Amino acid sequence: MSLGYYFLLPVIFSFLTPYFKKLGSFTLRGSTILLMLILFLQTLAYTGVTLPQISEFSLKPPLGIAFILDGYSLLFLLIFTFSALIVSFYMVWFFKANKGRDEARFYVFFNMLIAGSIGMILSCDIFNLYIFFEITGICSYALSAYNKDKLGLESGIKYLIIGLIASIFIVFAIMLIYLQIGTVNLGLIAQRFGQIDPKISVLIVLMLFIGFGTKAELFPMNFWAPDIYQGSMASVNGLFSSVVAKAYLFVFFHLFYLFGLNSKYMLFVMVIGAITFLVSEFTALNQTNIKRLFAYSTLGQLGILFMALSTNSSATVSGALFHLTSHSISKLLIFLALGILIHKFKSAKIDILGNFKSGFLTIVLAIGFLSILGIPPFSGFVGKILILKGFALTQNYAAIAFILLVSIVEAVYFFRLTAMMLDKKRTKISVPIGFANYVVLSVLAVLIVLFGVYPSLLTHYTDLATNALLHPTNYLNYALGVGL
Amino acid sequence: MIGLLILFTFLAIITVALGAILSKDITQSVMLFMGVGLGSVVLFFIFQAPDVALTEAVIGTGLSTAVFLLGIMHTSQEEMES
Amino acid sequence: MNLKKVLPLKHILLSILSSALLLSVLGLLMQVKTNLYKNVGDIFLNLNMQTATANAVTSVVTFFRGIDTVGEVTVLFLATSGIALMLSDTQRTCEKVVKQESFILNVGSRLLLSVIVLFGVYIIIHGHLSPGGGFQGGVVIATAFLLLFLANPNMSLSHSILTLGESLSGVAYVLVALIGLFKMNILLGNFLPHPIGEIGELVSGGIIPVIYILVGIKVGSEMSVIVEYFSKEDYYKEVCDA
Amino acid sequence: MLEFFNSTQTIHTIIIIGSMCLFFIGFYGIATQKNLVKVLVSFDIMESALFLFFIGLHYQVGLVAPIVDSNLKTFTNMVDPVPQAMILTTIVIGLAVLALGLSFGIEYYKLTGRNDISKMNELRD
Repeated sequence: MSLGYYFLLPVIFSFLTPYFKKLGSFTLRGSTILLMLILFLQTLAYTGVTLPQISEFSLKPPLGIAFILDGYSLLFLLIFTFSALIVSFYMVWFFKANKGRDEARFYVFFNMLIAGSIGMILSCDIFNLYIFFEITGICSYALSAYNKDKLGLESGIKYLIIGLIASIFIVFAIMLIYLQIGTVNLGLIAQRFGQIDPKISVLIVLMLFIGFGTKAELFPMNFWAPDIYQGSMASVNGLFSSVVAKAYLFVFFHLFYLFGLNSKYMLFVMVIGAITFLVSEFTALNQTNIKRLFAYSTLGQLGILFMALSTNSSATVSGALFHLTSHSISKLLIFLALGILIHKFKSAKIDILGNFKSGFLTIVLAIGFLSILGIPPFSGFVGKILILKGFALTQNYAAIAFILLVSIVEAVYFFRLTAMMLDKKRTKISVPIGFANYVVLSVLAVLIVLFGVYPSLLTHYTDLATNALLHPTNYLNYALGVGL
Repeated sequence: MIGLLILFTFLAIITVALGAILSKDITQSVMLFMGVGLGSVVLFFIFQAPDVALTEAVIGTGLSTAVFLLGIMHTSQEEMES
Repeated sequence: MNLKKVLPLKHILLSILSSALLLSVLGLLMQVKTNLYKNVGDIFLNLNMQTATANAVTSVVTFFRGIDTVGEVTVLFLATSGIALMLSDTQRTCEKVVKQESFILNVGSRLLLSVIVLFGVYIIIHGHLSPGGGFQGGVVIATAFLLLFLANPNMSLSHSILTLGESLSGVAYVLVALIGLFKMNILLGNFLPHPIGEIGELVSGGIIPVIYILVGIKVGSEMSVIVEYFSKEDYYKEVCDA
Repeated sequence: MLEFFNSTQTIHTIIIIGSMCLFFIGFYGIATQKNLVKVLVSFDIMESALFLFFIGLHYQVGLVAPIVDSNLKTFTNMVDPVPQAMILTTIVIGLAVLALGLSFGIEYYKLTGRNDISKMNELRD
């Protein structure tokens, strides 16, 4: 199959959505699940073939645009299509529980959010990447305003303005790149980036940093993220945290290593990541809204990822990619489980964690919390240990001490939440969980435990990804049309 | 000649843009913004980009302004003083 | 009238900041050296004879960078969906009230409608020969409907036809891309015959005019929907308030 | 004097200075304006400035538009078509985002009677 289907199939589905809607909500939900299943199975099929894979549009690169799949994008593709499949099952319960919502339009935005994120990680042309950036952006604005209440609209407007600022800087950077080296192909830019006048190159890097850093929720530009998370639905938060933020992070580091910025700007990104981690975890301590709390927690984890991914050492980067996968699964689990609670209690205050009675949800949420915190049998532990091991190999003990110290802060609120759930003295209300949700949440929880016990299941892919990220020779050959 | 024409068009655009930003009346600011678009159309035409000029005239100036005006019809017409 | 009220301190500081940034960016940009490499656009100009379109910009938009345009059409589609999600209110209970309409405006706008739509169609189908194309022509068609709404507030468009046009043209566009994959083994391949001798004629350029016509239908129907939502919004509000 | 104004060098200098002034006027607008519509207007001004910058720097005296007609039979001595195609795409995307933002603003105004972005602070702990 051609890689182009990752974008074209969701586009066809979205264009036909008005007719699926006429056939009834069963067709609508079923077709979305089918689409996501096709995409996931296609990705699984790609795990068995030799990488990189390429599919061209109109012309062969470097003149034309192509989608290239290498080890690095394969890992993200697995995460994205899996998360999308899970969320599409979850939404069946959601729309049964919330009647009278505009289901068709939600599915349009959902499909295109996934397609846009996948397009961003596959495209080998920076202007084409910008188009996918805008597609993902528009879908996220619309999804965060989907509730059409005060909070939702406010978050939609804020997200839109932030997105406009980011896109203007990216367009400026693309224009400067084209003016300097006359191309927008990533391979050619990577080859010629060193020859740009250093002053202009600093300007370009700054613009790209502001553009993608804003969207990837890096420290000075991430003030907006908790607001957006608070205003939108829990399932959408899960998507933002495990798909959209990760897609921007992918692009950030893809360009970072491709353009050879790692030697010059490594320390800078590391310090920014550390500050992100520190500030977010301390702010998370005194949050009373549960969505905000996990938004800050997401920012903190992204901070660790930024610290570890910028190091240029394969052990640390591999650990970081493991941690990223584990974080995606855990955050998806937490947000989907919280969605059930928020639907039941009609409130997002932190107290709802203490007031529900359901053994299943308690276990599942506890697994999610402890995995993010990094407690042994779960996958988050392996991720953190691998990162720390990588830092130890490069003798960066300051980073290890820093991560461990800030993790104590993290532990404070995660243990508080777990204790609140297990507190027998609070009044407990039983919460109904749909059948689909039992399946969805148990699959996620089982995966967390599985990757915690058998990390080798995942390390194969993270090693592939690390190799592709740090040594992009193969990718460059394909993007330049040499290896064809 | 071309250089002078470009210079004066730019001066006009900048003046109009400043007016659009500083004006207190939103309708006025949208109309002045249309002036920025029209100036851009002239410049695109001079820069030998008729496709962009047509697009800017129809989409960037025409429909944008129409959408803005229809939009502000039912939001507040003036900036609220805080 | 004191100065502080007209120009608060914050604004002065921000204007100083903007000017400082302006000067520093200008300082950097004035040193822009000419490009050392051949622009990819110059290579496209040389290649352009092969696509047999008179307008090089059109062949770049629809063919050389064709997937960009698929994405662009998708962005418009998503924005339309978002606007429809926001502004179509199913819970509105108030009755439609027939508004006073002016006979002269009504007849005049209907007369103009055909002319403007014809002009839009001209722009669309001559997209590969002269400036213009699907996006511009589509928007011109939408402005014709805007005129109709302004002249006659009771006017409403048939949403089923618009949805049909939008969906079918979008799907057809993607199918054109996929047929290229099956026939030419490359997505968006130009599978229709496009002899170079035909350059400048109306039927030339293979799939390029086909794509621009599909884009024109799609953009025209989407923009009409956007215009209708924005102008009807006001109408509903007035009616509901009364 | 007229020679001076007709050189590509001078024209490019004018374009850089003019479009960057326009860009930072828009920037100032975003930083100071509170009304949503005016913020969107400022964004559009910034975008227009970038378009002028990009198209303008690819123009050189003596080049013609990349369209052949009865007098012009080959694609030589023409301006670069790729920036024009890119700008065309960006203009359409700009309109899409702008219309979406306005529809959010209208809906928010219907709910609260405000469209002042500095007063949008319901989202807090």
